[in-house]
Amino acid sequence: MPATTQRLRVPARLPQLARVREFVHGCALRKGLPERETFACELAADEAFVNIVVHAYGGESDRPVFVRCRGLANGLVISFVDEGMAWDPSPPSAPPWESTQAEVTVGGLGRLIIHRAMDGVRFRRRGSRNILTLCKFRSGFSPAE
Amino acid sequence: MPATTQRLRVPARLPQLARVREFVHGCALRKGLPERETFACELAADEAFVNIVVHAYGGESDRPVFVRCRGLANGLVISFVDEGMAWDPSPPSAPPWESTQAEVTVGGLGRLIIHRAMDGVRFRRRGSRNILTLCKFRSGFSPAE
Amino acid sequence: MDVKTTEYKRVAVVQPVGRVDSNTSAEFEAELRRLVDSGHINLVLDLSKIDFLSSAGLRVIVSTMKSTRKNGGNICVAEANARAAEVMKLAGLDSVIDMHPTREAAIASF
Amino acid sequence: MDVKTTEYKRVAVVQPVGRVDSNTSAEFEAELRRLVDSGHINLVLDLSKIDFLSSAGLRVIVSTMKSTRKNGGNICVAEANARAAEVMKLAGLDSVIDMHPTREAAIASF
Ligand SMILES: Nc1ncnc2c1ncn2[C@@H]1O[C@H](COP(=O)(O)OP(=O)(O)O)[C@@H](O)[C@H]1O
Ligand SMILES: Nc1ncnc2c1ncn2[C@@H]1O[C@H](COP(=O)(O)OP(=O)(O)O)[C@@H](O)[C@H]1O
Repeated sequence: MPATTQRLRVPARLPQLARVREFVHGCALRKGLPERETFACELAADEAFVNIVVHAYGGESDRPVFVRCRGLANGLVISFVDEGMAWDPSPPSAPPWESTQAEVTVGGLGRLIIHRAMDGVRFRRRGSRNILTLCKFRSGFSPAE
Repeated sequence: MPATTQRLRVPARLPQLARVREFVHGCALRKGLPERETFACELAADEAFVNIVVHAYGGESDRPVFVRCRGLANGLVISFVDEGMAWDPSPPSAPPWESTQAEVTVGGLGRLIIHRAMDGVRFRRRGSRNILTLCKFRSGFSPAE
Repeated sequence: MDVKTTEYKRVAVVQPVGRVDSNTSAEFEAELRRLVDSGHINLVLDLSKIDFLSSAGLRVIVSTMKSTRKNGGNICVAEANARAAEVMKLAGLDSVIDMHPTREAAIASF
Repeated sequence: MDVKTTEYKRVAVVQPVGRVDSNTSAEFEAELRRLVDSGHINLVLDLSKIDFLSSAGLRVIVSTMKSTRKNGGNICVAEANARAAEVMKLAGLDSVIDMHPTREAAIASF
């Protein structure tokens, strides 16, 4: 099937968040994802971008974040590429407030949301780059491995 | 000026209340009274009718209550006539809850409302009949003595 | 007349809909008494849907006010429409019972 | 993002309007901190006008929840729209913070 691909390159700055979300929003809508799945993609993209700025680049800078959306027959693949330090996108096993620790902390919340909002999350380090690939399928479909 | 007069006769029963109010409502509207003055007339008519049933006739019965509405150039005169015992329509000087008495009572409330809602209230005993005359002027006009 | 009640743990909101007059005030009174008897000490009267309110309704309100205050609570009014506000004012009850612009302001006042 | 606050004597209702994300959560946090610092121990978050809510907003909510509880009060949510409810649920926060269908139910819960 012919895959439509859209690309965006933005500097690693938080004011770019709205632009990243709007890009993903447009791609998801064009792919025909319903409102709820579209919102899930925006949410995961927001969290991913913030993690890249904060964890991969260690703070705001003009270094690049590449976003690519590729339509699948039944969903959307969103990938984020950055040139920063490797970061750990694996989720905590439970929300921090369900932790048995006396002091409830809030670390890991973004990663938890990414994993729960999306149907598939894959992180790779290739050379000096981080590649985070997220996919979301239309309701009723599950990821074709 | 030609005075339009409308009449209603109803038995002294509380379920007639809505009919009495509607009659007065219609007369006030036809006379061109604004919403607020019209409501004041309905309110006073309600309290007057209840007082006639309860105080003049000592309870519900099929005895008659006559209501008459007469248009004035700048307002409406509503009269209630009944064949019951004389009753005192004079108002308490203040609402019962503004009383200095330890135990707040609620007697006299209907009469207080009649006097405050209307611009003029007149009570007469003629033979075996009570005649209560209420008048309401359009905002901005005061009673022509 | 119909009475719509919303019971929360710490307060109940009572909304009489239609005409509260000498014919219907007994129903209104019964519902308020039920709430007081079931342990509600704080009541909000939502008077936004009142088509008519006479002294018969005010007597019920005043007697309920006394019950709630005796129990350590209170009653207040929310969203009184023009007619209800006019009657409350004519009778001077607006100086005895707090009148709030919204249900939430009334609930938050306890 | 804009924050509309209604302060009552016993509770304050905070309504963030628009997007609460990493760019704007500081404003949201400042308003909640102002309320806590001015003595409000009970807060209602009206999430009906949220266009976007990310973990940055949730962190503010959780930290405010801890402050209010430490002061003997609490925080709860009212009228969460679909997006806000989805994020609260994804994060599991809906099992930690009470979610009420209306502002008045939220206010009445304290
Ligand atoms: N938004 C983008 N803009 C430019 N290049 C991108 C973008 N996203 C990904 N790439 C490039 O594509 C490569 C592979 O990315 P990935 O999303 O994993 O796709 P693939 O499925 O081809 O592995 C990355 O190394 C990166 O150089
Ligand atoms: N609704 C009515 N139906 C029939 N007769 C009425 C009605 N209202 C008043 N009347 C009669 O008119 C007489 C005078 O009533 P009132 O209202 O005082 O008018 P007036 O200005 O003529 O004195 C009463 O004694 C009564 O018999």
